[in-house]
Amino acid sequence: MTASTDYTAQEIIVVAGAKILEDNKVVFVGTGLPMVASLLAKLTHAPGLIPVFEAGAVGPPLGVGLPLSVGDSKTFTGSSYVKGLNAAFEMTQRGYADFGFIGGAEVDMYGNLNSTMIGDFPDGYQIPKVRLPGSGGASDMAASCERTILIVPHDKRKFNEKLQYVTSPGHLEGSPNARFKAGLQGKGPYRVITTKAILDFDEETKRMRILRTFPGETVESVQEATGFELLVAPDVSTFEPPTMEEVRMIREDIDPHQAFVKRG
Amino acid sequence: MTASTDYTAQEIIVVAGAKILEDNKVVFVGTGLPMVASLLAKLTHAPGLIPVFEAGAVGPPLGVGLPLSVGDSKTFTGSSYVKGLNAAFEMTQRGYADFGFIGGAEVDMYGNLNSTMIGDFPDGYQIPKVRLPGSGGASDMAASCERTILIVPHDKRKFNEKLQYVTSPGHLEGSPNARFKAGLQGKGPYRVITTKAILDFDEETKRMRILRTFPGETVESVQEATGFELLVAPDVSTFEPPTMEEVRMIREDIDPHQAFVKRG
Amino acid sequence: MQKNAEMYWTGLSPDEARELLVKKDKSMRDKRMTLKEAVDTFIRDGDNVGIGGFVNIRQPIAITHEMVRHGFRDLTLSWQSAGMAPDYLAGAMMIDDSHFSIRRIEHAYWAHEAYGLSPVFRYLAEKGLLEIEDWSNYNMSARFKAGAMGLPFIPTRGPLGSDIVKTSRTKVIDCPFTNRPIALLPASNPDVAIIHVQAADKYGNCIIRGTDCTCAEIAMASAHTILTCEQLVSHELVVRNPKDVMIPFLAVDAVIEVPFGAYPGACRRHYYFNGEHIAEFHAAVNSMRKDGSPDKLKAYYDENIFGVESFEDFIASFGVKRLLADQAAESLNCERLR
Amino acid sequence: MQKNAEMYWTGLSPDEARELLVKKDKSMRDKRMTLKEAVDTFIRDGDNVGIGGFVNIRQPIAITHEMVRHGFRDLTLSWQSAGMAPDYLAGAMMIDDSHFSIRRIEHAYWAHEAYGLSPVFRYLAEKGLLEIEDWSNYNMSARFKAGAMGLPFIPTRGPLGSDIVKTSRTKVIDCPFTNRPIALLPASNPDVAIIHVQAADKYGNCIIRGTDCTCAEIAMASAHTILTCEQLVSHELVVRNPKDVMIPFLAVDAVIEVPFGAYPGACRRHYYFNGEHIAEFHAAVNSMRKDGSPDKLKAYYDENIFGVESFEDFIASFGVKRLLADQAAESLNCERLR
Repeated sequence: MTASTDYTAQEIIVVAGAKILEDNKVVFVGTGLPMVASLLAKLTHAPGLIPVFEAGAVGPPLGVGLPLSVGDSKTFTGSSYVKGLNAAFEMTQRGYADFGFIGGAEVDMYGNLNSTMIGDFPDGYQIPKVRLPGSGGASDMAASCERTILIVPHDKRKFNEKLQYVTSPGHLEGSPNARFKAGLQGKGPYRVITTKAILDFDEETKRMRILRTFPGETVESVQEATGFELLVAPDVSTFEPPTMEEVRMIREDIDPHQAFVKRG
Repeated sequence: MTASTDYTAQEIIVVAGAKILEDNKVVFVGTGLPMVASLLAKLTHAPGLIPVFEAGAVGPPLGVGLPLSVGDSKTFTGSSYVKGLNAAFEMTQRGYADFGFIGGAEVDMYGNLNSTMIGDFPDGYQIPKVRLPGSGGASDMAASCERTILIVPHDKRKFNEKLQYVTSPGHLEGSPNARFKAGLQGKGPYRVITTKAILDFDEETKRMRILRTFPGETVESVQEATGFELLVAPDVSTFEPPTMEEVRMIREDIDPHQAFVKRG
Repeated sequence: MQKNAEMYWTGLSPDEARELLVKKDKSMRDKRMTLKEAVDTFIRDGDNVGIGGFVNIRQPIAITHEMVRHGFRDLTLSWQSAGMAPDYLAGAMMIDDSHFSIRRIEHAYWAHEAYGLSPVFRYLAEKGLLEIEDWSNYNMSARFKAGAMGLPFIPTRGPLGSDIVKTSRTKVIDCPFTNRPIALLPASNPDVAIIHVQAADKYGNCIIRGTDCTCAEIAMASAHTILTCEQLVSHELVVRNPKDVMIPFLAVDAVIEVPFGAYPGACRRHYYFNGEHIAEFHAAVNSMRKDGSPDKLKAYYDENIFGVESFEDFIASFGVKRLLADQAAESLNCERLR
Repeated sequence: MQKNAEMYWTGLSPDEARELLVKKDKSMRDKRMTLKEAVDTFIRDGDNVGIGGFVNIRQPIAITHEMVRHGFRDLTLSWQSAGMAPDYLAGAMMIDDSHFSIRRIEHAYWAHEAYGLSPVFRYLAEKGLLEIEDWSNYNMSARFKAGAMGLPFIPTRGPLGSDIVKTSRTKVIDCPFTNRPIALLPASNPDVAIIHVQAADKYGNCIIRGTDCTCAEIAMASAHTILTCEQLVSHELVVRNPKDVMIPFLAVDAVIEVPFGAYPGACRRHYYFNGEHIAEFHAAVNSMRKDGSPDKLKAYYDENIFGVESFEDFIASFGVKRLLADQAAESLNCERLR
């Protein structure tokens, strides 16, 4: 497979996200890049992947193309089961979702995410500096999917020691068994995909750890762009660049109108 | 309308039950005689009656005949809405059922009902003298329908000071606001239809009260067949016997196979 | 009796139920097998078995016959309202409790509506041979729903004010929002669900006609689900309208096409009740209730369950005319072109 | 902010909601009326309005236009995820808060997925003009469900471990069955639900295509429901398969046939998104965000909402070609013979 030489940051995120997904597993798909990644996975190594969309669709083949919304008509056609939001989240709370795929504007070293507000919390909660869309289903996915995959663009202001608002719980404050004690389900954050690297979490301390760096990045450059100290996995390697075929599929087959993967 | 001269005890119960039901109201219909009474009401003075069956059917026209079960295929055809048991009871808990129609093997002066066991309670709960079918939906209807109509064959052993088991709560121990304080919804028991009379409940004391006697019965004969002291409404009158047409409808149109209204 | 009011999990605890589901293979794969294979594979002695349908509507009768042939010990049975399914299981206990035994039931109603009381229930309960936990229909439905939602409990109004509170594991709390009492019911997560439906694909996606009863909740609450269907059809046909699918393949482990699988009970679009046969079975039970002799009941089981190769033989014994008549009766309930 | 964490009912309390439903005329009667009549009759200043659909799927856009024409003060708006419906309502507040004002929102997400953030939400929130209670999608859906079930609260896992617990009326208790923490969410019982669906009969029984979103729960939780539909059809057609009915007539108060009632959002089987128009509206909002001048936004409202007789005129303004194109785009999503 020939490596692409003109892939974008979003495209490598999509490819990395797709590769983390395993065939025949259930993935609860958040809106945006996770939809593109899930479709790429389904069209490549994971044809038996079972996507679940929070508006209700379970297991659609996605043969009619990339949805523009997790409630899109395209998620419905050919699905094995569709009710509404309650049913989708009830299934997740029951344990049906092996993976949850969520994004955020800010992440801390334990994989807690903020997609609610930038500003002074709690005093400025009602008058934020920047008002973000809000949790959507992210907080529920974080609470109940078995493992979560986080997507956050790599930037010192987004990788913070302390979040301004915790929308979606990760490993909380990292203490042993913290999620279970808090009443949460599932093992919590599993991977973080950024514009620079793929990270995981140390088994013991639950702290974020560099697992693979993207082409052109080093452990140092990734740490440099991070607002807290990262751990480093023993065998950090470079994530291979997307292949030309993967990039072609994203650009031509999956997201030709650049609904989520912008080229410009 | 010519009065029938050969109606049975079950037939007068059915007619009395039908007459209590009001047009355009929602009635949550228990199995057995309530089904016959609801169908008679719908075919006579209450064409707009909206029956709800606990297995899930809401508002069936019942044009395909008398159901033999509250989950019967006949409850489904032409219904306005059908899910399952949870949905039907959730609607009831929400306040959609104006009337609930329930029976029991034993009733006390506050309209509490037993349909669970005859025997020594609590010690003999696991080895009852007579094991009855159990609550079914009666306990839920009693807890959440706005008003309940009770059907109990009149017999001293069935009208007891103290129930052996409270399956379906009525006015509890009769204290003011007792139902509300217990977390229950609705106004509780509204009418009791027996083989001898129609009874209601005193506004103040919540005690059972003779409202109308069936033909051939008197206040005395009804009290005689009751294991506790009944109150007597100020203007007790005799309930008119079923008409020949009502009896014909029950026998020929509604329950020709004597599924619930036995003749023999 | 006191025991009932204490808390313990009679099937899976919520955390166990979650753990089993997390570890489960959820792939969309061919799950067709024989009834015997399904019962052998997914039911164990001591299991809590959740029973689908409602009274004699869409009860999983064929599965109960296979369970009786197999033999199980110390089962817990859970349902809201049931008729012939527990009758068949518990009748087997009446004739030989070393081959088949039920330790406990959690239910709202065990009888037959128009077809009378259950003489099986009366026999076993009045001799104290079953541990009983009474609930209401909504209570049991909501308990399965809580299990299907991954919750440890669900709040309800019923059974407030009733003795069900005393004889069950209900906990009554003061609502932290209104300060009025509210009941909390523990979730039910059975080890295995047994469910009969009208149509399914080989993956387990299925269509239920008429009332859904509590079937989806029971299946999704349980660790495993055995599903029989009147008609096994293509995946494409089942998902033509995905909203017709009432239980997704994810919640199903075994799919078996069994025409008349709820007979002598009724199944919408397929057949109406055979009340005579229900009465015939009850007559055999009542004969034992009367004089203690299991002969007639044993004869019923030998002829209809132990003495047949499969459920198909049981159904065939009714003869074509009787089955056609029960199909015709149902077709009056839901007239449509075929 | 502290206020948020204290308990109070922002719509109806559970007991008020029950009382209103008990007193309501539940008969199956003709509920057709004009949008104007429906909005005049069922919405009042200060009401808590529950909004159906999900982001820009099946949002009740025609109803929001009519609400804007009417003018309301001090509304509370409740939804899980929404786009153009609150955008239109809140945009009216941006240009003239004496004509239209929103006091409070209870929501999980206000943005447009592929069509970006909501500049309306950013404008009002970042100026502190709205009282906000953040929840998650499941939280809001479950709160409506609790309201629809006649319960004061419902337990969930999310929002445990998040700051949603601190900024909302969630109460965390130790589960009396497992001793682990569990969240209790107060029910939401709005005063009025606004819902758009594909098909309905004149009584309000309706069929929803594609995801049900949380529409049935919102309708059944609310004291009143205004329902618009793409297609008004006979009762017989709607109940041909009663299980297709997603909201029963009992929960509906007004039925209005409004083709393109969710446009420029999407509606399964009818039309796909008009993303360009969403962007055009947002450009007008952003112009005010940038320089404070409401001129462009006012022009948008004057042209599309205040200056038209009815929603039909707004739709007609798109022209036949554009509407046919959006219908054609949707027909690719669900190919079928017409």
